[in-house]
Amino acid sequence: MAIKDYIRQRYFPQMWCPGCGHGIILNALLRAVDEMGLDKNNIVMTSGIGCSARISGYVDFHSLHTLHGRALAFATGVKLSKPELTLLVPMGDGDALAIGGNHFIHAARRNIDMTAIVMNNRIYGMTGGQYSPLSGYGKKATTAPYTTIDNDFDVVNLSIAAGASFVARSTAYHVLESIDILKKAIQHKGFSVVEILSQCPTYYGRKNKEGDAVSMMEFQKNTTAKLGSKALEKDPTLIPRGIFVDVDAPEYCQEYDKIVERAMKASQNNRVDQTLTTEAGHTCPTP
Amino acid sequence: MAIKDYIRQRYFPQMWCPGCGHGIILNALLRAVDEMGLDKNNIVMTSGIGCSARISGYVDFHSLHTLHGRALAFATGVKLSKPELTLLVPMGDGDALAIGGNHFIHAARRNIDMTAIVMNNRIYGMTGGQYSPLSGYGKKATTAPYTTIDNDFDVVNLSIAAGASFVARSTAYHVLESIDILKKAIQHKGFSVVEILSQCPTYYGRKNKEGDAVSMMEFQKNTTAKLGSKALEKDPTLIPRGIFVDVDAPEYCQEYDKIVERAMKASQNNRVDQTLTTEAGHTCPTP
Amino acid sequence: MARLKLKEHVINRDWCKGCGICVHFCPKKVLELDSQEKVIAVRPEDCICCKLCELRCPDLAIEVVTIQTNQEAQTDQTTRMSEDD
Amino acid sequence: MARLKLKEHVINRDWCKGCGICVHFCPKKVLELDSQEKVIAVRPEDCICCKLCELRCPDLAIEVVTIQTNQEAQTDQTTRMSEDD
Amino acid sequence: MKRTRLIFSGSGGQGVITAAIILAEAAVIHEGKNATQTQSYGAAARGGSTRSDVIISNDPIYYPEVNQANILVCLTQESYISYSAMIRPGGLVLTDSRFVKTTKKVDAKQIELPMYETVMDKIKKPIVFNICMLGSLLGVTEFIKPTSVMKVLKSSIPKDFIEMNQDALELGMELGAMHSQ
Amino acid sequence: MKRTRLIFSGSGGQGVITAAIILAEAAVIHEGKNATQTQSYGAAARGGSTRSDVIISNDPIYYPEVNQANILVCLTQESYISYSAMIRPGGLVLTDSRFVKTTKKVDAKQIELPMYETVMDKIKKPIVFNICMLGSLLGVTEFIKPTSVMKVLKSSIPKDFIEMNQDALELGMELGAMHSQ
Amino acid sequence: MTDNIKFIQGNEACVEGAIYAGIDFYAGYPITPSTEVAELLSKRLPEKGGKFIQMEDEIASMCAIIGASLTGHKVMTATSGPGFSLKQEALGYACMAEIPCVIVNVQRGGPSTGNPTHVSQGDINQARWGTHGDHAIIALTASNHQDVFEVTVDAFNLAETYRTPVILLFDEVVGHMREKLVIPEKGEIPLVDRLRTSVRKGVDYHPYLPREDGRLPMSDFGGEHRYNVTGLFHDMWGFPSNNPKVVRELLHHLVDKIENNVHTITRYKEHYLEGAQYVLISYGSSARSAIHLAKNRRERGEKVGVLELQSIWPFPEALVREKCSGARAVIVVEMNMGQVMKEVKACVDDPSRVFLANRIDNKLITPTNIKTLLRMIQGRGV
Amino acid sequence: MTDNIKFIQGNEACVEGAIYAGIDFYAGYPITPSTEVAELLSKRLPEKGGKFIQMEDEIASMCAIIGASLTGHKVMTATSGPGFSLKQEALGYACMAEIPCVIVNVQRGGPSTGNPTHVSQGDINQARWGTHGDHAIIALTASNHQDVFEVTVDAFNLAETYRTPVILLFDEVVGHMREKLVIPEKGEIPLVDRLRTSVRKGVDYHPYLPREDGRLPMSDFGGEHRYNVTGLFHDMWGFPSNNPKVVRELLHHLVDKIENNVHTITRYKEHYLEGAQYVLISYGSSARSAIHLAKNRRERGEKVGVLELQSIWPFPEALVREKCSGARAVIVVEMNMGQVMKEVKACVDDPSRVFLANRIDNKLITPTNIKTLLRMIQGRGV
Ligand SMILES: Cc1ncc(C[n+]2csc(CCOP(=O)(O)OP(=O)(O)O)c2C)c(N)n1
Ligand SMILES: Cc1ncc(C[n+]2csc(CCOP(=O)(O)OP(=O)(O)O)c2C)c(N)n1
Ligand code: SF4
Ligand code: SF4
Ligand code: SF4
Ligand code: SF4
Repeated sequence: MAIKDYIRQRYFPQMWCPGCGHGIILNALLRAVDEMGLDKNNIVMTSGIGCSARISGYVDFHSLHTLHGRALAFATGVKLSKPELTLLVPMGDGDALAIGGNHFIHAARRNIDMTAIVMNNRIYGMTGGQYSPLSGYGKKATTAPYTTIDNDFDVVNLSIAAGASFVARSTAYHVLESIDILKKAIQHKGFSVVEILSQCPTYYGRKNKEGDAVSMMEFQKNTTAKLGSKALEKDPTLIPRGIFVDVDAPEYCQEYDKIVERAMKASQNNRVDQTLTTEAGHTCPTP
Repeated sequence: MAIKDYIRQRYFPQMWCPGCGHGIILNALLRAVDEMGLDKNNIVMTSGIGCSARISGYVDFHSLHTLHGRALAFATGVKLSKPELTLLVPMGDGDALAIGGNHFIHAARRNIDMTAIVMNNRIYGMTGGQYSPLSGYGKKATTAPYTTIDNDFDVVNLSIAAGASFVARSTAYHVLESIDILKKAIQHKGFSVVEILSQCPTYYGRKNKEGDAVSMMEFQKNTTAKLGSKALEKDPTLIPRGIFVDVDAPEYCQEYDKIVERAMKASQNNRVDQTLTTEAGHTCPTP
Repeated sequence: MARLKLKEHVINRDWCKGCGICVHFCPKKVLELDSQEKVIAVRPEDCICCKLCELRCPDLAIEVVTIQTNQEAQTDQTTRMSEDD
Repeated sequence: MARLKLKEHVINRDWCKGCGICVHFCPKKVLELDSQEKVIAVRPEDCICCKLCELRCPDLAIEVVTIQTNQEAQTDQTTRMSEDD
Repeated sequence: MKRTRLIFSGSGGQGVITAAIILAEAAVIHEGKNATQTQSYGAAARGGSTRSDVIISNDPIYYPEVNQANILVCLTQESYISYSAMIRPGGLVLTDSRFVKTTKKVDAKQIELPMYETVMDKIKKPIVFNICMLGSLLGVTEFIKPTSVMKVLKSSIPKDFIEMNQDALELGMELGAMHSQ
Repeated sequence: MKRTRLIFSGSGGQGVITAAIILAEAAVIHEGKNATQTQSYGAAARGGSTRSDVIISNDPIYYPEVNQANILVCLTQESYISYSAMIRPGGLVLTDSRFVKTTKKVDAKQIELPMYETVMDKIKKPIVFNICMLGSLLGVTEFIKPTSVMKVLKSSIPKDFIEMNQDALELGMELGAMHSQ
Repeated sequence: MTDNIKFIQGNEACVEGAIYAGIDFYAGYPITPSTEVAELLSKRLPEKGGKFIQMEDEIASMCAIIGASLTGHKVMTATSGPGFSLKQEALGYACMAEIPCVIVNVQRGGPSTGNPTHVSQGDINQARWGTHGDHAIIALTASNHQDVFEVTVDAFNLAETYRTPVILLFDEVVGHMREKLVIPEKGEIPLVDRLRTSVRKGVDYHPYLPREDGRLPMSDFGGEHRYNVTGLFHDMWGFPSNNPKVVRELLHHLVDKIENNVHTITRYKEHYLEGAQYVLISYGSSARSAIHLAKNRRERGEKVGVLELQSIWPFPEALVREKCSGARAVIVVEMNMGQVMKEVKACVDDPSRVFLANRIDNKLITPTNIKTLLRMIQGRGV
Repeated sequence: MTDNIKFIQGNEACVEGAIYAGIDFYAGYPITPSTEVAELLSKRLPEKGGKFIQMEDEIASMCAIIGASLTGHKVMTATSGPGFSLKQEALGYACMAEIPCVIVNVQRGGPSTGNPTHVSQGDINQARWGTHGDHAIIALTASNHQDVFEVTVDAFNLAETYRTPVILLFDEVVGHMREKLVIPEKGEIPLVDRLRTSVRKGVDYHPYLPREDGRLPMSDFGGEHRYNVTGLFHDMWGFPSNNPKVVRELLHHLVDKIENNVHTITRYKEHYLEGAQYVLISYGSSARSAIHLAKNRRERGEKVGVLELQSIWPFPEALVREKCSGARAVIVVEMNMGQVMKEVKACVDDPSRVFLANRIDNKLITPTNIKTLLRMIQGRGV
């Protein structure tokens, strides 16, 4: 299919600022879906609130534009109730890891099969340039006039520690790599995290003197390096790109299917209801 | 001072079930504070909701018994507004890492100077034995009649990935080790996490056939091993104990002091207010 | 390098926001912004059909229409390398 | 091993809940639960003053009162080892 | 049958709440009566007295708590002290002679039975103390058929334990019957 | 002075909102008047027309939006189309001749000035286009003193840019004055 | 003895009602005194192929059931005060996006952590106004287990009928008390199934364009129609809009679909109400005490009756006005500071004759408590 | 030209008020249309040694200010609808534990994500009832920047006086509009400082034992008195209790300390009210339109006046009753479905003469909108 067949054309041109990296991520994601030949009726895209989150309005999948930070919680309900669906969950960095951090680590822990895409522009774009948990130390933002003192999360490390079974990073500049990684992430059975560095020229770029979209993309190119590359070996301050983790691990919905099987068997074998709850020796109030 | 001088005696006997490990953690913590000779007026203990959280009622410090999962958020307000205070933040595993998971990783990320103590009994004690994000796979709980399918977080790995600068683990059985670790954690300037495996004989023990408090403590003894020990080397399925991370890293309140310094200087040098906000090129709605 | 043959650059002027990304990163400097800050292909003959402009356009405003050959896979290969330099 | 001398085991019977932790883990089997499920020191003469009962009591119900010597540090050392076996 | 209001009281591990539920369930499911059962939750249940109220009636029951009991069961001294004032004049107070020392002040028929000792003696499992207590109660005044209680037990506990419970119930009935002679 | 209601309109990057604020601030801080300034936020501001309403008056101002403007400034064709109906009969419409082609349908004094071109010609920085526009406006009808505007600029922008802004303002005033002759 | 008679807790009766109504999906986070709902469903749902998930918190639980509803399932969550507060943002989302779902709040003592194991009815107004912005809501309650069962079935039915979240406002006494429940035969209580669109593949489906009868047919996620769901004001395709007309019409729709159907939604019971000079208005466990007293007074020849409300929101104004019109006095019996009383005052002809018999110490109000006030009103002293 | 005259947004005026009142600590999470409050304070607070922190979400922000208040600081947070919903649980905690703090809600279109950049006044009832359980609350509002400044100072003062959270209910128009603010001289508006206990070291301090005058002196965390703070019902030492008497008395205290002081807390303005036959009741930005219209009508000789409410909760019933007593009709002007109107109806003598002039399309209501309704009421048609 042509790329146009995956979008809701009448909502174009999209609302992102000129040069916003989020559009490139949309572009890459559509290519990945196209190249995989997925059925649009089987895809649900769930997003939160943010510039990034508006992505769900542009794709011609089932789309659920939810609440700030909660995309993965909604997605968990969609997926567990209908595991045959493919869940794509793009999120801004604030959405995913500020207000949404808990849902993020818990979705990873459960290893529920969906693809979380962190559209990381290191800033709150939609509300006008406040710092995010991915801004990093020493950055300027509208709520950090004297520069930030917050450390940033390393999305990759955090995802791995939380239990994600597929973890990767790319950038808007590296669009072919992004497409490739996204395809693998979507294919992966389990919780996949793909962090894609994105540019917000309007706020992050302006505040931090990184210039326009083009120079921010040059920056993405120059400050990152592929995992295992010589460049990375030579200069470990570069941000590594590539697939960090890709392991087979029991997936939540499949595990739940086993529970259903067990429960059905148990209830057939034993028609007696457990109506009696014996009191526990527990002696404390129970807030 | 005697240990009795650190508690509010009139609220004893405490409300925990016979043999509950939380009492041992209270005991260890009081010893640590005593041995360090800390001034009670300088200590604030903030806790959430749970059996574990009731610990704050028993200590003769400033005590703030807050909301389920939010202890670290309250503590952040206490600490940042009065950095000279010592913050102790004991939490149940559900409190710390289910509902409270986001505050946990963000406090770690900021590296704000407080001591988070995860009283990990792998269950929701106070509400009567539901599984927690630390129960682990294949366990029984009142909400897991067919056993759990959720993976557990590794508190140590998660804390490290999130940015904690001191991370350790011990058990209620290993009380001397716990005292020792707690002292180091409290001394540490930055965010310290101490996970202490605790026993809930009433729910976890009963549901999972781990028996009474004594046998659960035997279990703690037999399934864990000191970092770097031969036992661990021989049997890597043992849960490692000890101090995993202890690094110097910029502490949040100290960093904020620098912001204050800079801001004061800036405002003296430049009395002109920034009254004009120029409009941004930003073109999107701002939910 | 690439063996694809260009048919045309289809540009959606309503969608193009003139960010210049395609222009800057085109390896062959095929593209430019016109006076209305919309992209145009000024040197189509130089185009190697790497499609990076199409893939990097945040606004899905540019499509490189080619005449298919059976060597597309290799093209991808090539361009992937060119990303990383 | 330990050089501390025992004065007495002070037991707060109102606080003791009879969980048996101190009894079980006492290296010298000094303690027992009585018919009311409260702890008592039945063999105080065997006590080596390691204080593990005091430290492990969840109810702060037992205190091992000792006559100080200058070798306490070493005691800690010893007991710490005994935790790990 | 008139409305019967019962208070079961004791301490945490004694199983008084379970007993209360079993009795009420027997009345509802096997005798077509109405019943309500409530209990104290949380801190009140701690250490001291656990309490469960049961009302059994042929008519609908609205207010489900018991302020004046026809029957009061106390398995600890503390609960006896707390609740003995709540017995209706002329009502029945059943206590276990090991745990409770009764006083003369109560204007009701007081029956002290060595239920705990008998259970430990004959069955050796404290876990069925509560069932023995139920048996005793029904031995004294059979307002619910013991077979109804047994039916509830059969439908709700693992097979292996049924016999032990049956024994305990009968043991209690004997104790109660003996006394009511 | 009577109440003056202004609508400034244009597209995102042209600085019309900033201009509106500067003018209103000058009135309030340096001329002791009252003023309100509002603007469109969010999606409405996108692509098409940015709009900012300013009311200046000696009396208190309550309702802060402008439904019928005494003065309308349009810096894009789109905004001219959107807002030209909102001008009061007899009011003043100021447009930039590069961006706006006016029509005859508007019952107001329409002034088209080559502000953008002049700025690009003389100062070569599009960033002060909006200040030139303010200058033009005050050149046409000096309801606020240009010096008041300059005071605002001096107190709020970096030193290095003040001269450029002053030039732009004066450039505009000349343009405006020329026209109002 | 039949299998369909049970002696269970109110929380379990709620589960039975949910199962009867066809629940497929539950997401929750434990909290006293609602936890039994989750515990029982964790066992029962997988037995019938449904899904139970314990989420990381109440917010996630609320979000998860909304997601699951969109795939075409009947969904529920249960909580209590603190958790109910946390759910408010997502509850508003369900209102705005018109997602059928059922939220159980077993009320305990509040505010804040309050008194977890004891009873109150303090969340009545929160159910109505807890989320930001104007909206309308349906909230039901019950005083006994048979009714708990039935209103639970109703809740699922109303959620589907009106494409809206429905709140079940129980309380600790009803939730924890055990009594009889007779489970109706299949078919005895009609069930409302998801109304699915009949628009065929390829034809433009409008998820937010109400039909003639006001209902909005849905299309399951994963089906033929791919549409957008958002918490922003939106047009008939579900796409964001801040066009004033779209905004106004959507808000009117959200409110009117419920407020205009108050008659259909209203659920209540009368006890001894005929010719009653004193009308007690109550709901939930406090209604048990009110009925107890009314029965007792009637036996003594006093004309006391009870209007038991089973739907609190939308407030049944017309019903209350009518039933109170002949009364000398109206006494609202509740366990809060007079939340329903205020509504009653607002709709009766003479608010000065409305009294409050309440209890706020987290103990179940007794018939005697009510009697005391009744005697005072009657001028008979205590 | 003086330094103390500013031309700024309402959100900035709020910040100026907070600074004047002595704010030391702010924790927040950005959200339109309140973000400017945070942005400005991130600059201003450290300049005077105060602390600003951007937390991970609104819940954490609310918790953090409570923590900071306990160390003796004046604290504030700001948000809008969705964030206000999220803060509800912790807001209830602040009520229960009696922690002085100020919460700003700059209202936008709701429910749910609604219409972030546009105006509404839909959170009035949520401010009162958003958290679970009975309680009382103080909520203030303002229609112009001088008043925004003053009510902000008031909010801090009331928070300290009553040891309670105080809500500032602004709206998008007031928050974003720019107009003049004259900052009063130091001392011009009296400030209420934290009332600290005079109980000396070693003497038993009761953090929850009200003094004769109803106030509860505090002791800073880090000071001599180590006490307990909890969201459970608690005794005078702050220790958990579910003793019915303790529960009842605490709840009464929490409600009475505010409801009984409604006269002291009430803040309002009159515009052309003398002899008004038509009384417009309004608040926030809609009051600007109401006043505009009243002025305009008075100029034409019509007796139209405005009662502008600046305190919404506790609702000033007596004031409203009094000011409306002589009116032919009362028109509540607001941008919601009639939330304040319902309160007005409940307290005036003749509710049937109360009308609603509202607008719910997230546009500022215009004087013409109000005039249209006024003409209808006057029987003059549109
Ligand atoms: C509960 C809640 N809090 C805050 C907001 C305001 N808000 C909207 S988007 C956003 C952050 C946007 O940043 P990010 O998620 O990084 O996405 P971006 O816009 O940069 O793509 C915030 C704080 C909201 N809508 N809801
Ligand atoms: C917002 C909220 N949700 C749920 C609860 C109910 N609750 C109280 S404690 C608790 C969990 C207790 O488990 P944990 O934190 O592991 O501590 P433990 O009791 O095991 O020590 C829960 C779910 C609550 N009080 N508040
Ligand atoms: S503000 Fe930033 S993130 Fe948002 S659309 Fe513009 S460039 Fe993209
Ligand atoms: S329930 Fe478990 S955690 Fe709670 S006090 Fe008892 S043993 Fe401890
Ligand atoms: S990248 Fe796209 S939007 Fe940008 S200039 Fe090129 S075609 Fe236009
Ligand atoms: S396809 Fe490649 S060479 Fe051709 S215009 Fe695009 S970027 Fe340039």
